[in-house]
Order: sequence, then C-alpha cells, then structure tokens
Amino acid sequence: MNTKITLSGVTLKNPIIPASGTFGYGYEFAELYDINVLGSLSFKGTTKEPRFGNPTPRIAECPSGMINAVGLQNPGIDAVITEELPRLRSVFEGPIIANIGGFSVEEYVHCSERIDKEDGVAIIEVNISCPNVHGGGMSFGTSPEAAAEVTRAVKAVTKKPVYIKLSPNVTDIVSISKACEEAGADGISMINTLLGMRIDLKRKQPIIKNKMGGFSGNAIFPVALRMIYQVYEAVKIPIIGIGGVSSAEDVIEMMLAGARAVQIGAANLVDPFICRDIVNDLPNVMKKYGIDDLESIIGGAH
Amino acid sequence: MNTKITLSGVTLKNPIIPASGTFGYGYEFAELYDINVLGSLSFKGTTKEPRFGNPTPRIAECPSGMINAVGLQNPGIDAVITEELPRLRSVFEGPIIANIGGFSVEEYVHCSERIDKEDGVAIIEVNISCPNVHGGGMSFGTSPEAAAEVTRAVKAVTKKPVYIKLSPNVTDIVSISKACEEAGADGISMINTLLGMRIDLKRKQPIIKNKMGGFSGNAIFPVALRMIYQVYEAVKIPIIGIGGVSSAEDVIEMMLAGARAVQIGAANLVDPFICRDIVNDLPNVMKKYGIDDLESIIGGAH
Amino acid sequence: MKQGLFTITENTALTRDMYKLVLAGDTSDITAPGQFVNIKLNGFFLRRPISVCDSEPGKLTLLYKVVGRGTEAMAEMKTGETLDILTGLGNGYDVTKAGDRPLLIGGGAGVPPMYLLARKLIAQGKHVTVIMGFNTAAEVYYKDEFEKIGATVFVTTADGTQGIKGFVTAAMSEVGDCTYIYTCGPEPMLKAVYNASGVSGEYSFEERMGCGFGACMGCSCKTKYGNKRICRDGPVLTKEEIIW
Amino acid sequence: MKQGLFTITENTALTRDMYKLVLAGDTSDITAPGQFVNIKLNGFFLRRPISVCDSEPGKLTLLYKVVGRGTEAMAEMKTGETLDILTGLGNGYDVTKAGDRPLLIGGGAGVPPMYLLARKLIAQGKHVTVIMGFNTAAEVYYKDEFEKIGATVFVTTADGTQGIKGFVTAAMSEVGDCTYIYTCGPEPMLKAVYNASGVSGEYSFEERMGCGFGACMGCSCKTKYGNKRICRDGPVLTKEEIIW
Repeated sequence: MNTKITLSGVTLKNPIIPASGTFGYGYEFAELYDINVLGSLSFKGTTKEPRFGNPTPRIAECPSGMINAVGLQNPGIDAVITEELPRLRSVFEGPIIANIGGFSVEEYVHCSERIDKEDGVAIIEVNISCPNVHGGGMSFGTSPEAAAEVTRAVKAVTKKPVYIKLSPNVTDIVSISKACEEAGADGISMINTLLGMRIDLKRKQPIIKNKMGGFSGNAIFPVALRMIYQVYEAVKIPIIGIGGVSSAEDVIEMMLAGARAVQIGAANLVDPFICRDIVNDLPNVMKKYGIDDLESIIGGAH
Repeated sequence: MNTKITLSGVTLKNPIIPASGTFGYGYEFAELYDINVLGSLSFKGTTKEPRFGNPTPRIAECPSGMINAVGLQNPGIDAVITEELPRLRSVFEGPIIANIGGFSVEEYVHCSERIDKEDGVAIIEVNISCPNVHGGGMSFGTSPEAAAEVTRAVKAVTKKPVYIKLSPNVTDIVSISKACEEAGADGISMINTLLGMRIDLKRKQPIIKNKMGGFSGNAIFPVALRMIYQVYEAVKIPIIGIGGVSSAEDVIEMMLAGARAVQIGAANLVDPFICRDIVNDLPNVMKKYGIDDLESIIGGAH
Repeated sequence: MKQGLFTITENTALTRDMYKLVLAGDTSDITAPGQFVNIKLNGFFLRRPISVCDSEPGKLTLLYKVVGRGTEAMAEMKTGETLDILTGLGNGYDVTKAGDRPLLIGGGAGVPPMYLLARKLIAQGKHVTVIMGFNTAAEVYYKDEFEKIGATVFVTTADGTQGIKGFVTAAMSEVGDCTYIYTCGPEPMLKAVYNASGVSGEYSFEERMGCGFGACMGCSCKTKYGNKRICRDGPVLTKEEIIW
Repeated sequence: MKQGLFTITENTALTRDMYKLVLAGDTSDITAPGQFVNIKLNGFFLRRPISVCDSEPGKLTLLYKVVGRGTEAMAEMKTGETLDILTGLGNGYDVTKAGDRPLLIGGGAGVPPMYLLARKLIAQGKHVTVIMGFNTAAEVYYKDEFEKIGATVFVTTADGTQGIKGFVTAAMSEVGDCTYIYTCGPEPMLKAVYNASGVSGEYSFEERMGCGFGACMGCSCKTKYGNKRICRDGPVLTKEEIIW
C-alpha cells in the first residue's frame, strides 16, 4: 500500500495536507497529535504586514459548510519567519507549504523573497483568491492576465516551486490555470472558498459584519471536483485539490478527478483530529477500492 | 399577516413558486395536494423540439444537495401548448411562469412567440443558464452581450413580462443582470444550478454519464443569497430568488437579501409536499420574526 | 403515493451485505408487487429507493443491499427508530398477466420484489416457480421463505457452490414451459432472460433516481412506446416495449 | 482539549427557553470554571459552544438557551443519546485572584459558568456573592442551586417582577465592597459592570466561533495586550486588557 506522492520533486509520505487558515502554524495541533503523520501542511496565509483582519462577527454557519470572513489575520511575514516558522519546524519535520497573501504584486514578491531563504519551506502557495480582502487577493484570481503577472513576479524571486491558489468564483477557471502555467507556475492549488452570505432573521442584517465571506465545507466538494477535473485536462502541472474534503473517500475521489495531493480545510475546524484520522483510514479505503499506489489513480477518472 | 406580493404587475397570493424542472407541468403534484395554495409555478423547461435529454445516469448525490444532468427533457413547445398547459390549467388557477429553454436566439424567440398567446401564462422565464446542454443555454448566461441579445429578441415578440434566469457560474453576475435590465428584461430569476461533479469510486468514472451536471439543494443557498444580494443593489427590476430554499425561514432570508418571490427546486424532489408546507409555515415564521407584510421585507438586509 | 412515518421493528443481516428491515406503518398505498418505497435518511440529501419485499396492512418488509454510505447508515439503524418514507411508488407487476405457470426470476439484490409477487400469485392458485441467481452460496437468502409459501425454487450460483452452476438462464431450461416471466435484477441478467425466454413478461429496471416519483426526469429511459420514467412509469416494463 | 463521547442522562427545560443537559463522560480536561465545551449536532456543520455549568469526574452539566435551529435540535435530544463533544476549551476564570469576598455577576444565559466558579470558590472558604440578572421573573433559573451551595444570591429583573428592579448594576451597589469581580453576560452588561466596578475582575465574552479551539481565527478580538482569540485565549479577559 503506497500512499507516497510527489509534488514538483517534493516527496510527501501521503497526500494529506491541512489547508491554509484552518491549521494555524501547526504547533497548536501538535499538542493534540503528532503532526508528523501529515504529508505536508499549508500554514496560515501570511502577508507583508501584520493584520487583524476584518471586524467580527466573521463566521456564519451553512448547510454542510460555513462562511468565514477572517480576512487574512496574521502576524506578518517578519514574525512568521522569526517566531512561527521555527515553532512549526520544532514539531514538524515534513515539507512545509508557505501560503502567501497580498494586496499588490510587490507584496507577493516581498513575502516570497523572504520565504525563499527558509529551508523548511518546500513550496510557496500564492493565494490570489482570498474573497475577504478588498483591493487585492481575489481580483488577481479572476483575470488570467493578473494571475499570470503575479506568477511571473513570484517565480522571478524564488527557486522554490510556486503553486497558485485559484478562486472558484470565475466563469472560466481553465483559462486562469493555463495563464498561470504559461507564466511559469509549478502547480495549482484549487479551489479557494466560494463567495457566500447568510442573513440573521432576527436582526434582518447579514450575519457577517463584512456582509459576505468565503464559503467552505462539504457543501462545495462537487464544485471543487468539477473544476479540478476541468483544469486537469487543460494543464500539465500538478494540482493540489482543495474544497470540502472530509474523508479518505473524498481524498480518493479528488485524486481521481486529477488532484495530486489534497488539502483539508473546514473539516479541521469541526474535527481537530480529522487529518490524522484520514491518514489512518487511507490504506483501508485504498484496499476497499483496489488501489495499491495512490500515484496510479491521479486523474484516473479521465 | 399579508403574504401577497406582486411581480411585474402580477399578483401572487404568496411568494412560493416550485422551480422549473422539479414540478413537471404541475398536474402530477395536484394528485398529492391542491396546488392552488401556491403563489405560482414555473413549469418544466420547454424547447422548440421535443427532447429526451442526456443519457443516464443523470443524477448524483452530494452533501446537502444533488447533481442533475437531465438536459431539458421535454415534449417540445407544441405538445406543451396543446397537452401539458391545458392539463395544468385544469388544476391550477394561479399565474403560471413558462420556462423556456433554447439553443439559439431563434429558438427562444419561437417558443416565446407561441407562449405569448397563452392566457394562463403570466410570465415568461427565459433559461439562459442550463449547464446541461451543449452549444447553448449556459453560454448565453455567461456573457452580458449574449444575455442582452436573448433578452431583446424575446422582448420583441411578447407583451408578457420576461424574466431572465441567470447562471451562477460566472465571475460577475452583476454585469450580466444589468445587461439584461438594460435590454428590457422585466425581472431576473436567479440562480440556476452550479456546475458540479461526482466520481464513482468503484468504477473510478464520473457518476453522471455526461460527466458534469447542475448542482442544487441546500448546499448552494449561501451562494444564491450572496448573488441575489449583489444583484439587488445593481438593478431596479424584481428578482425571483432560487437556490437551496427548503423552509419558510429560507424564504424570508432570501427576501431580505432582495428576492421578491422565491422558487423551491431540489427540495421538491426530496419532499413532494414541501411547497405546501412552506406556504402553511410562512405566517407562523413571519409572526416569529415580527413581519406583518412580506412586501415590506424585500431587500430589508441592505 | 403517500408520505408516512414508519417505526423499525427489525433490522438484521441476512448475509454479509443483505439486510432485512421490517417496519410498522401505513402500507395502504402499496397496491402492487414490484413497487418501491423511498426512504429519507438523516445526513443524506436524496431518499433511498428500496423495492417492497412484502407488505401487509401495517407491516412493511424491505430487503436491502449495503452498497454505499447511505445503505451503510441504514444497516446501523436500530429498532424503535422512525423513518420518513414515501410509499406506493412505481407501477409494479401486473399479476393478471401471469397465466397458470408464471416464472419469477430474481438476481442478487433483485430477488426481494419476487416475494410479494409470489405470495400474491400463489394466493390466486398459480403454480409459481422462482429462480434466484447469486454469485456464490454465501450470498443466498430467502430461499426458505419462498418455499414456505409454496413456490418451487431453483437457486443458481455463478461458482456452483449452491444449486445449479451458472446464471439464471441455466435454470430456465430446467424449468421448462412457463406462461409468463416476471424478473428483476442487474441489466445484463435482464437482457439474458429476455433473449432466453419464449414468452412475454415484465422486467423491472434500475436507474439512479432523483425524486422517485416522476418529478425530476432523472431516470428516464426510451421504450418502444416513448420515453418513460423508471420511477413512475416503471420500474416494470413489458417485454414488448423494451429497447436495449 | 479532548474529544469524547458523552451520554445524555438528563435534558429538561428550566424555563421557557433555558435547558439543563446532564451528560456522562470524561470530564478530565475541564480544568477551570468559565471554560466551555463544543458539541457536534447531527445535521449541523459547526459545533455548538456551551459554557460549563458544573463538572465533576464523569459528569458534566450544561445549561443552554434555545436561540436557533441548533439549540432547538438540542432541546429535542433524548436520554441515552450520545454526543461527540470537545471539552476543556477556553482559558476559564482564575480562582486564585478572588480575594475573600468575590462578586460573581451573570446575566441571562451568562449565569451558568458562575455555578462551577461559585462552587470552587466556596470550597476554598471564600464568601461568594452572586448577582443574577434577568428580564423578568419567568426567566429566573438556578437561584436555589446557588443558595444550596452557600452563595449569597441577588436576583435582578428589568421589569421588577422578582428581586431588585433594574439591571445587575442596581444590585452591585447593594452588595457593597467586594475583592474581585467575575462576570459573564451580554456585552452591554459587561460594559456596565466594568464601568460600575471599582475592583479588578475577569469578564467572559461571547463571539460567533468557527472551531472553538483557536484554529480558524474566526472570533478574534483586540485587547490592550494584543489580538486574542475569544475561544482559546479567552473567553475570559482581565479587566485591565479589555478594549471596548
């Protein structure tokens, strides 16, 4: 039973990766279980400057999912490199995915240059799809040209593999993924959250102070799966699948659609042990469906 | 307790409307309960020619939702006018919404011209957003220009109010809704299904024969709500809200976002009595939240 | 069609993956063998369509195969729990067509509807023969139940571990003449029966359903008599109308 | 933090919308009064955070207010059902700060955490005074329980139908001197207590949470000592760090 996979030359012992923003910088989860069982982890989206994020309330519940409008709260790239990353590396020996957010090409470049020097970081994941910050983030993710521009700029300042994290809130995710590939991206992470909203019937106002936010959870799995399937047919670079995964079966389904590895997001927030449990379940579920080697099923449904 | 609302001059005794494709032409539901309790109903999407639709399987389950790839199965406009509509009118006295599908502007025009002469039909709902038919449907719904073209063409051949049913699978639904308004649309129906997919782990192939299909059910409610909220701020014409509604609370939430009436879709397929039950619950839920008149809450969350 | 609440009085395994679920509730809308019911399960969006194995006033018996997460959840259900069920779905078999010596053929998870059908036909004084096809002896269930009500039973197993070795068609030649065929099972089996049979009959089909009561058009099929919905115009088609 | 299965031993209404839920299970991770637990409910994505009212080895008592669909579902839960619960969440109150005459102030659904706190403080020989604030007499609950363990209890009601008429601050002047204030309730009440109090204290805040254990940053707030997560660094903040 082989669960090993490689992402742009980086070997993961299994394809299970906690998604950015649902696992902090890892060390708090390390109090719950040995996070070295994980294939990798994508740390909390980090920006040039420290950010508190959006005003609260910034969480709302949905059927089979939730909305968050955290808005990239993080201590800033300097503190991440001097404090968070060393703490993470003290509890996690595997390859780390550094998730980078930004409001301008310069910011993405700044953070990527800083991260490029960090040994423990194996992959840079560039978030051009955060629905919760104005004047940046998602607007890069909704245009092929802007996505390509960020990709080229980041690629120019780092030797590490660069994965672009795409927004699902677009008409044509295929053209955006192709633009990233042509601009030199080493891989695609997809999907970020759908833009969603809930209204409080008692107050008759949006639950989220910011009105809208990013919708994640099992509910979005079919949309993620469809987009991964489409993009897999259009690009040659690897895809990290994200969106509503909460079981080993979901992992396999997403890999059959074309994902080479899989990130677990909102499910961590409901069950803090879910990544560990999926890692443990994976060999049994592989056996059940006659799978010996996970590498062999990537894109298998095409 | 007033549940009456008006749509482009058409008075509905309440805002509850079974959505197209989940209620047939109504008369089979009339065997289950008196469908005259409904505000209106939108009948099965009808095209110029009879259609079998897509090959089966064309249904897949999702968390809090389902995917369908029926592909506009219908007996064609001639049979609908001579057979289905008279049967519907024999069991339903209220205003009928005629849902029209098509693969070309000419087809939309043909069906609308035919329907224009039918007395019982109060509103024509033009589906430019079916994700399940190639070479038409959704492609009109993903471009403001194409959406405007269909709108203008249909408006030219009918005196009935024309509502354009929009696709959520777009980057910017606001610009599409505005294009429809400028082209003369009397209202917007939104949203159609999200494009989704599931894969069968045993066969390692897509569950749906057509690979992808339209994803509906409670799961999509937050996306529908967000889009309705956005479009409400951009257009002056009425919005019929659609997407994941399954309770009277959902109806009120969608109206607060900006919907003037609400269609119930996938929920009908799980609970055939749900529209009747929502009609019955509505006054109680209005009372609970201190609402005397539904007209007064439309767009109330803005 | 009726929507009703049913209380579980039994939910036990017959084989490794076939379960028997007995329910108390209003069965008055179940009017023909071969109909099905549609069960709402907590945590699943779509209902689960299950064919009726037996029905009497106040008591409904279903046999179901555990094939996925939904039926896995069903296998965990306990006596005393209540279920929201739509009953009286589908056309069912027409017992008036049977003739004197009807042959009933069920394959795998297609066996259950044959039970109520056999019971009804025997009550009418017919000589009922049942062929039950399985892969292997460990999968065989309900043979005794069929014999208890007076049916002549042939079991086939693909590996020969019980009864006649081979598919249900292997038993068809042993049965000899029959007046009519009622059958339910996987499509390749239905097709084999169709090709091997010299008499008319009724064939019950399966398709992924949305609603189960004709609203969504999810399970349509083409027949010689036009498009039909498996859930409402079927699941039983007559031999004459089938297009393979 | 621990994840555990708890069995419901009691689930009864105290008032029209306050319920008492008693559970059997592993409470070893509940280390301080003022902590909360996070309950998984069938059919809801997010867990429901509920403050700990009382905790002893093997037994957990929660009081919850029915405010929406989730807590409505909780009110329907029956004895014998099991629940997946995360325990030991939040920092809780620091009982070492109490001094001799601590004052505990709970408003509405903020009363429950005061119970375990009062019990712990009384066990340490403190003279505990509790102010419980409600809108009206029909909403009052747990007064007897507090008195039974030896607390001096003042009830306030906004409409004067029981105890002192007015808000909890109306009772604060009657209580006189106290060494420390522990409080939990709606934010306007916390602010009023803050402004009316001359001593230090600990204030428990509420915010819509995602995870409840610090992962999602959904419930962050700004304090004089930097950004804090209500769920993990709180819900209890010291008077000195609060920014209104």
